[in-house]
Amino acid sequence: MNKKALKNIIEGILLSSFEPISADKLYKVLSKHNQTTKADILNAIDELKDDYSLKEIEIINVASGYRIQAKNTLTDYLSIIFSERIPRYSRALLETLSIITYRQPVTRGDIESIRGVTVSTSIMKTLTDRNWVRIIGYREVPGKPAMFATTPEFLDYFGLESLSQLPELPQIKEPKNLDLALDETTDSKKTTIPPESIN
Amino acid sequence: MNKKALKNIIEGILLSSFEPISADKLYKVLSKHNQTTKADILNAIDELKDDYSLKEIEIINVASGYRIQAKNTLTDYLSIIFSERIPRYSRALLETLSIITYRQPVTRGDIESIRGVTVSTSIMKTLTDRNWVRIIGYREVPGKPAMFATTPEFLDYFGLESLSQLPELPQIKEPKNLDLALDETTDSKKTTIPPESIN
Amino acid sequence: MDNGFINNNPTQNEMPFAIVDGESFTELPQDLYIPPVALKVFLDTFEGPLDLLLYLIRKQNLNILDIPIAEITKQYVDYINLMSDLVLELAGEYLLMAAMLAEIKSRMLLPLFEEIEEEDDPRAELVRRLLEYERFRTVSESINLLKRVDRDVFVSNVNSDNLAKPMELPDIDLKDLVFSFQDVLKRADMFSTLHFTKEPLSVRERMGDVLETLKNKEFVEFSSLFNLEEEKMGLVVTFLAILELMKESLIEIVQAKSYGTIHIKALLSSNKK
Repeated sequence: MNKKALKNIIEGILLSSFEPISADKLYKVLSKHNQTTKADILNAIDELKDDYSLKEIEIINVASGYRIQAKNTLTDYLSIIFSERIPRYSRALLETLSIITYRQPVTRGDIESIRGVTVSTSIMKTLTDRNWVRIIGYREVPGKPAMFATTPEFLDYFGLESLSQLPELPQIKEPKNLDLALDETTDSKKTTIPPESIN
Repeated sequence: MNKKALKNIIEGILLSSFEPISADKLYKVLSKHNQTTKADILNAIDELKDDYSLKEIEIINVASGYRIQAKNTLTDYLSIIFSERIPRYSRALLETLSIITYRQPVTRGDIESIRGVTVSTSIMKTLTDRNWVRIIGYREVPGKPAMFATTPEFLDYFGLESLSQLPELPQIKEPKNLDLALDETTDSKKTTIPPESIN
Repeated sequence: MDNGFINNNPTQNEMPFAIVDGESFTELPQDLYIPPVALKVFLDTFEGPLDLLLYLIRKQNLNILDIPIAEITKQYVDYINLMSDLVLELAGEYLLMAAMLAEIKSRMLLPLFEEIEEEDDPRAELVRRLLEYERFRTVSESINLLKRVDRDVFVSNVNSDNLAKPMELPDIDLKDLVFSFQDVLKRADMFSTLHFTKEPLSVRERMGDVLETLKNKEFVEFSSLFNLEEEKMGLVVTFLAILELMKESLIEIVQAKSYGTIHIKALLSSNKK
């Protein structure tokens, strides 16, 4: 098998694999269909390394084999791309936040009795860490549970001036109507819909 | 930004991204840090395509953008190396997916009436989890059933740019012809079906 | 593609439906006898009554537009009976189809008066459904043969874990937030018809109470945890709280002998140093 062809095949294999691949494995796979030696393979990898010196990718040697990785110079670009597919928040988190938003101030117990399930501590931590939710006092009942409410940052995040600009709920049965209601909130701020649930 | 540098960066980005990237997105990401135009980007992609003509990788265009993949000639090697990640899908799933594809938007009820059996929840979950299918609205009938449609990711998965590239749905005989055929059957029934067989 | 089944490997010959005692069954035997073990697998092979009917029709090279309904009904029903005899769980759809076939058969037995000839052939609806289903079944086979990622196509997968990418936080859409609350309200409505939301006593709260009672005590009698002055609902809440504590391994329930007194012990206090 000619050198160039071997190099191209090895490149194709390494580029397709997220995990490192060892020279032994490459040899095992390649020798099935081609006349080649381990030395040929190592040579090809060295040549590839040279080829990549001017590129934005590099071949590195880790314990379990070779892998091709992005060079540091790509960090800025890739971080933009990767940030766009960050994991989304769970349904439980959204529901918890929505209850706090529409029924504030609420205690954890309130949220639990509305959702019918326990509110996980990590959800409350995420919400307070993001500064969307804060403790605004303690209810005067046994146990003095903390009461949660949304923050001004939360309103900023959604570009709202006040909670009264949130869509009124009973109106919204259809996604269509929701779009309409949201348009009203964001476009024409004069149409303030006082949600009866917020007071 | 010089041509060669731009080409190398685009190559690095396309190689490192798990999802296809559109020219618009590349422009958005690149123009943040560099002086470049969309035409430059398209040029660079064309040049990369040329560079790859002798290699074992290629740039292809799918629904959500460009991606770099191994050429068919490597499939033998790669399917050995990655044998554990080859997905298998049941007939039920493929039939359901086909109905959604060619009849979108459809409700579960539509799918069930064509297949003659209940659509299992696990199939719908697999299809939505894989992001091949999504709810695009609710039909205005009692029960407001969700309507499903395919996503660009579905096309990406099959390496297609648009739905029109899918195999054509086999033509059914025109209802007129069907009537005709049935009429013929009725006419010749005495001869084709011996009376004793109907009992 | 003569029998319409998709094989995972397109180059492979017809896959056996079942292998019993080393013998593989690739088609329905003429006398319809299949060992029970194989029959179960056989049933799983079909995607429903339309699929089974199409199989029976295609297998005998019958014209779908001219189904000898009596013959097909007989075969279908024989098959269904066989499966019921073996007490295999039959999906309702199969029985519904048997009923539909019987109805078509009976309508075709009616003498052919002029008026009736004007009517649609009783088989028309069945034929229409079979043809429609077959279109999708066929196209799904074509889709299965398309080159797809990780089976036929391998996408570049260059690692960039080495790069220090800033951790970005997920975004929320206001729409999602509103929808979430609607879901919550919808669920709450469902509960309220069952009179759950009216209940002021929370299981969680009661769990705390129970733990409080158990604190610094070795064993507490199960029955003493209930306040008999409470309404029935209160007793249920206490009971649920005990079960929940048990589930979370916060307490231990001990009964020395059958019908003997049940004792409860907090697991936390015993671990305290």
